[in-house]
Amino acid sequence: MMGWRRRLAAGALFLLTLAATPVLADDRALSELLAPLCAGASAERVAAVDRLLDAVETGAAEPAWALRALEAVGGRRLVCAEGGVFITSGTGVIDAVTSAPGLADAVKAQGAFVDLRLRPYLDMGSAVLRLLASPGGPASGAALGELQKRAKIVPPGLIERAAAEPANAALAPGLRDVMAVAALNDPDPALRIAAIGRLAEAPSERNRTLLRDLSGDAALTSDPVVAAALADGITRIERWLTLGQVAASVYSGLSYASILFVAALGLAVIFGLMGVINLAQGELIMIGAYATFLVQEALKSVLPGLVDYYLLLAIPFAFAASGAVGIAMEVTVIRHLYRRPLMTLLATWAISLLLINLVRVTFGTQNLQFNVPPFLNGGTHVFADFIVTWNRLFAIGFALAVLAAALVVLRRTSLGMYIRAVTENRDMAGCVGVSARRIDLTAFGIGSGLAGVAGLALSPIYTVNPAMGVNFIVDAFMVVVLGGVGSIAGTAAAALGVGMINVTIEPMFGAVAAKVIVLLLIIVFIQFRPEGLFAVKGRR
Amino acid sequence: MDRRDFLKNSAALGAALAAPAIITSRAKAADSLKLGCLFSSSGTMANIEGRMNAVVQMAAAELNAKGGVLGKQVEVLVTDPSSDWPLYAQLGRQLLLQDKCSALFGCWTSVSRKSVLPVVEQNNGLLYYPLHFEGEENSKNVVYLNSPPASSVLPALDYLMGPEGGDAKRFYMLGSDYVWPRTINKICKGYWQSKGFSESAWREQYVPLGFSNFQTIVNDIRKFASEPGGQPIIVLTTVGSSIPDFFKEIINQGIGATDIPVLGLDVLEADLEGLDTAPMVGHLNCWAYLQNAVAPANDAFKANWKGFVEKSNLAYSPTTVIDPMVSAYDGVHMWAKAVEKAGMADPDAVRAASAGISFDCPSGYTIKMTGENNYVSRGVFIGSVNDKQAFDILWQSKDTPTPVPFSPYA
Amino acid sequence: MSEALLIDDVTVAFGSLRAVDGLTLRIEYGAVRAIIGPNGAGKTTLLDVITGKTRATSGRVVLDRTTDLTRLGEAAISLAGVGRKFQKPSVFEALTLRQNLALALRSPARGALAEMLHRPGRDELDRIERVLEIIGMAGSGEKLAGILSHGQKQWLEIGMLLMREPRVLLLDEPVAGMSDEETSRTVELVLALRAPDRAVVVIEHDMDFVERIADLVTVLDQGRLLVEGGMSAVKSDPRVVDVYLGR
Amino acid sequence: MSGLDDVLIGPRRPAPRRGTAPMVAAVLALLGVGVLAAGAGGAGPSAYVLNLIGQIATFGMLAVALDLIWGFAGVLSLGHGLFFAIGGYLVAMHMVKVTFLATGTPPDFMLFMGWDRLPFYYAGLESFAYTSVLVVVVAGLAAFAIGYTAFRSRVAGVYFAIITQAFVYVAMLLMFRNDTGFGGNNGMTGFTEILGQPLADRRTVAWLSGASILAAALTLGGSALLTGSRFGHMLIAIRDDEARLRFLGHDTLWIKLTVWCLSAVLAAIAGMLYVPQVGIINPRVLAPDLSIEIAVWVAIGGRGTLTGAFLGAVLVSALKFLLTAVAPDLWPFILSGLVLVVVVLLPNGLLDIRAVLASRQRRGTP
Repeated sequence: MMGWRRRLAAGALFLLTLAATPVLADDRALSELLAPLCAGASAERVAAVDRLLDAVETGAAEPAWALRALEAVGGRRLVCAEGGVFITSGTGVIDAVTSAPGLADAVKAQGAFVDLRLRPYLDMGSAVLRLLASPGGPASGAALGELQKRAKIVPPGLIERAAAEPANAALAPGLRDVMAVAALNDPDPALRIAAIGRLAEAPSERNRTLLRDLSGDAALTSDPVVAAALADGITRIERWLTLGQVAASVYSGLSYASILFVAALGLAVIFGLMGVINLAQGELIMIGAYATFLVQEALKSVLPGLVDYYLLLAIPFAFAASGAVGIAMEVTVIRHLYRRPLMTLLATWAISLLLINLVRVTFGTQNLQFNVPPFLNGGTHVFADFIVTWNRLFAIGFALAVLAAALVVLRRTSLGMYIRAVTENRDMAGCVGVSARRIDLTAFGIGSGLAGVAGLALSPIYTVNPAMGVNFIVDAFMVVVLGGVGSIAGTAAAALGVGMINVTIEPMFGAVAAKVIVLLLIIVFIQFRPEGLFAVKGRR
Repeated sequence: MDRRDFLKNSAALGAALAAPAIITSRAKAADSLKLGCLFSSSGTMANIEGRMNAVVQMAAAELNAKGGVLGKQVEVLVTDPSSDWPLYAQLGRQLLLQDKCSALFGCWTSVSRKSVLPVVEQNNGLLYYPLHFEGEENSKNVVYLNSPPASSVLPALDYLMGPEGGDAKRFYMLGSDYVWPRTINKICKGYWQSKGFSESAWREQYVPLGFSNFQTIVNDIRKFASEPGGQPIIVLTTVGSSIPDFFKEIINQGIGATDIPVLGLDVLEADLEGLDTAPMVGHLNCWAYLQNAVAPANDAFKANWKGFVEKSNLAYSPTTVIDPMVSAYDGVHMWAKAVEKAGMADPDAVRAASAGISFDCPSGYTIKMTGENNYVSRGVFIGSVNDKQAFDILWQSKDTPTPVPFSPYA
Repeated sequence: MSEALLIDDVTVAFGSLRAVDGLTLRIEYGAVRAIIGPNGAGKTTLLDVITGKTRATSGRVVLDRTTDLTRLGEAAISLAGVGRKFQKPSVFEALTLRQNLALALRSPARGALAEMLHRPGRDELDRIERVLEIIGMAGSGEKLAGILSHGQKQWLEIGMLLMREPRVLLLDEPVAGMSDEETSRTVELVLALRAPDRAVVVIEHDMDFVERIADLVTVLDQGRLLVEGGMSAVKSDPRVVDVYLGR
Repeated sequence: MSGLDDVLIGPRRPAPRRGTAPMVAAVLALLGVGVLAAGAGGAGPSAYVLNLIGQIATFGMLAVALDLIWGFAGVLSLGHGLFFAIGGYLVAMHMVKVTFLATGTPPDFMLFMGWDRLPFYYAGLESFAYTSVLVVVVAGLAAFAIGYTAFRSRVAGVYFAIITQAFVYVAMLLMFRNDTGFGGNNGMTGFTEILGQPLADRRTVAWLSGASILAAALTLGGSALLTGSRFGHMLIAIRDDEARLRFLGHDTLWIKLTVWCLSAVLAAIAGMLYVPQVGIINPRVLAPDLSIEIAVWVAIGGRGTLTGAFLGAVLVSALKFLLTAVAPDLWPFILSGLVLVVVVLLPNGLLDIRAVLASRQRRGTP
């Protein structure tokens, strides 16, 4: 805390002398500002960052110029050569101070390593300078997030200037929170209570720890008013935190449920409606993920502009790829085995072995690189440490869409009716003119296609390699059997149930126990209700 | 049951039971020194372990180019234990007894080493084990090419607990549930106790092999991190596909190296293949070799590997080079030197001759074996993830610290 | 002739559908009763209830005025003396005729070990021969059931029931899919089954067959008793004509 | 359930021709005695080959055990790895305790868990006889628990197969935990002796191999007797039409439970013979796909024909040992190809190719 007070005094003094004419320091002084950033022990480089920020605060240096320098240090592109300080970039070299093109051979040199002590200061400096250099710019949200994390080391003067910028109006409340952290130790109790109140409005684990540290400090809590404000602030935060924790577990339960549902849906169609036990369902999911990868690669080379939307563009391809493999499976092997469910089990196991090794031989075994589209990257802070990550939200939304589509196809369309007819009574359906063969093919194609689409939905979350399908198959079967064979809604309900139970048990007993307990619960449930939750009515 | 049926049945049965005999008559090449490889190219370990066969073949090719060993060509026999631990033992037995290999290069996970250990000990074979591991073992039939925890975990912990590394005070240990992570964590706890930390300073969590849904665990880590008591770090000992899955989750939940640094003890350049490492910059690992090690021997090795992969168009990335590959490469050359020195390839002679053997490893260090145990002294690098799916060298040891097989903190 | 089976106000409901609706019926020893009715009249469901395959929603089924069958499991009901021939002939196709019949023999619940070491006694072999005689397949004891014709399988199944010396014999469409010659052969078989201590109940659509074997005919419609009497009376009854024959 | 019509064995076909099993059992017994003699006398094939034959014989016994319950009673279990592992783990615990008591060096899991003595459930395991009894009892009880709950609520066919897969998967997850005292993911290894005989010594290898072959012969012969008896007919009756048998007054639940527990015990004994020969046991043996491979052996060999199941196991596992050494990349393709050919073209497995070809001519279409 001492570092901050000392700097405040120095800044104020400096301002007094130059109050009248904010003049830009000359090039030599600027170069001296940057030189210590090039190399040396991280302690000196941290001090150098402080000095650079002070220079900006006093108007001696331009925010944009300082920002470029700090980002260069972070990317190891700031290099000190005999001619001065240079910034290298992929294309060439420029003088860090005058931006004039510099010596060509400096391009190869790499700036000094940035260790974990220096990096926070660089990140904080870049964040606050970005708010000054381009107020209200695209990256200002992320910059605010960074400043909230670094509240203790942010120079208050710059924060006030950033908050004062009209373009940063949207970020003002957040910036004032950051200032509140600084004000916590303000001698004037009124300011301190206001700061405490402000922190209590933004409940997070970090703010609670800040307040708890304060309540430990006897000098502050001697004043009853402050002590009361502190206690009240902490309780309010804790109430929000528990709420946030509940929301977080419901959200992760929902996201795990959507993963289970999407993986199990194809199986619900194939096993549920067709009675075909498909142990290769996991591999159809893998093929969908590989198809998505191929679409991404194709877009990269053909239409780089659209590469960010590869997930949406790849839906038909993933559906078609897995659907085609599914139909090929059905025509060559499954067709002979409709009357022999146990042999289908062994046949599909052999096919899954075949698919894994075919992909292994062609694509190799390394994990595929998906560059996750920007709108799926990271997450957003909802309230009290409850973070919604975009890729899981995409999976949840995707699962709901696929559920709706499947229900519509099966309940509302004639194809759906035929499929259910063939399932109910294969011979009777044949008698009334429904060509069972054609329906088998289409249903199998749809079931496999759904698995392909599941692969697409799972690619942002799971790593994609030939053997990725293996960890879905047992869970998917359990969800289908629990949900009631042949009922899509049952599969959805079962996935939701398993997802929620899994998430509540995991923190208590750990990941392994959660999986074991859930499986045992399902096995016991099946004993008493073999037909599952949503048993299809009628005599079996 | 007339006579014809009886003859037909017993003939079929005899042929079937005789099958094992025929499978062992593999082509006996001319008089050559045979090296057996026990690295899986299928199953869960396929991605990272498969490329080890290729690097042993490359090293053997280098030896053969220089006239072989003791004038004989070196032949490499590759098998595929397909990540199935009993199969490691079975194929190890096959390579030793049937194919009469002079030495075995194999195993990645500790469990595969533990299953081959009884085979080499019962049949007096020699296994060169290229991975850094939990130590607590010193069999005369195994050459430990890589470092035990004293020189592969503690240096990195010291760095992170020191001022440079952000003086970490609290530790979240997350590992796959098997012997390597459990032993490493046990040693770390002993070490922290010796430094005066109390029990409340750490938390231990294990996940099954191949675990992939880290959402709840990262929530738990964020809660642990924001509790008071000083800078938290994560000691990550998960393996295989759990590594990229874990990093994907912490990136999505907005945790960077400046918030909670991750010391990934099994994280290799190969694990970063499928990831955009920009948000991961700053996380750490600790190996005896890093791809960016600055040494002429390293540039030569990388060029050799690129050429070898392209020449035999293997499915592995020609530019990614990882510590275990270099350790296996060193192992083949040190074995060759020991055989030359001993004048014969018999395991006991090679073990005796190994004392004092040294080799300038692509890592830039001269690694050597002392007579007192079967360990090879290796250099130590602490790497920090950069945005080009590799590691910048953050710190490296001055010379090769002597290996400590049995840790005082276990 | 005392009462073999009392079906006392039995109802079987699948959801809203009442397959059997408050039915009361008395089956007498020593007689062959035929039960006829349109499809879905509840004939097979009634058999299911008697043999324990389906649980009655309400009502009782009393055997010999003593045991309430709705309390017992399928195996116990069979041991109590109720034999049933299924609609679809179900014999053990992978076993020989003699083995099929041996399995049907009423064996006290012996332990598995006893079953393993069991050697058929003299009386068991004689009884098998006698039943083979009755169902007209004396010579083919060693043949596999799988190669029998449809009609022969029906007879074998009836033979298996005979091994159990059942007090109540329920035959579900015994002549379905049979040639005329086989049908008349079955008529002789069913008439030969009549015995003072046994009640035979036959469910059949073949009116000609029913006329030749039935002492008494019961007509069911939508799970309720429509009419009961001799074949000639039933045939001419307007209600039956309207419900069954006419529609 | 017509959509899920549970016709379990494909086109109706005659019962297996009597008597191939006893004949093969006799030949096997001869081979077993021969191996024992080779071991004692010092002549004959190398220790490696004897060991290999012994391991394959245990696989054969395991396949026959599965064929009893699947081929004859029509109940497919994809979890027989669980019973095989029960036998394996108990004999491993016995050998680990004997080594620990003899040499004083504790097994790995005691080191890293920091225990100074073996957990309570190791009590008494130093005696081989007690261990053998425990194998039978534990396997029997486990089978009874799974079987009784499933058969009582009439869970059958595909559902039962999936539940057994779930059980073996759950057992694997539990055994992966390191604090269970069964060695966690590393499992247990480093056994030095069995019944006082050093495992590395060729005589012991031959003795174990011979014992495995004799056990397989006994299983095959015993199963032949069993399936030939009235009890065997009951099994076939259950397989073909369980409802019919139930309506003939037989309580099919207890018949299925008996053969299910017997099959589990035989599988456990096979596991008990396998582990000393392979030298390691760990949760990989509980992997779901290894349990499926057992069913693949039986399907390839020929379901419902005891010798078929035995030969299927011998051929496929010999092929696996051969190919993972010689042509590692090819093995998965060959295995999947073999299964597909058998399942689609030869529903009754390799054994009676002749019968299938002959019947095909008669019926004209496949």
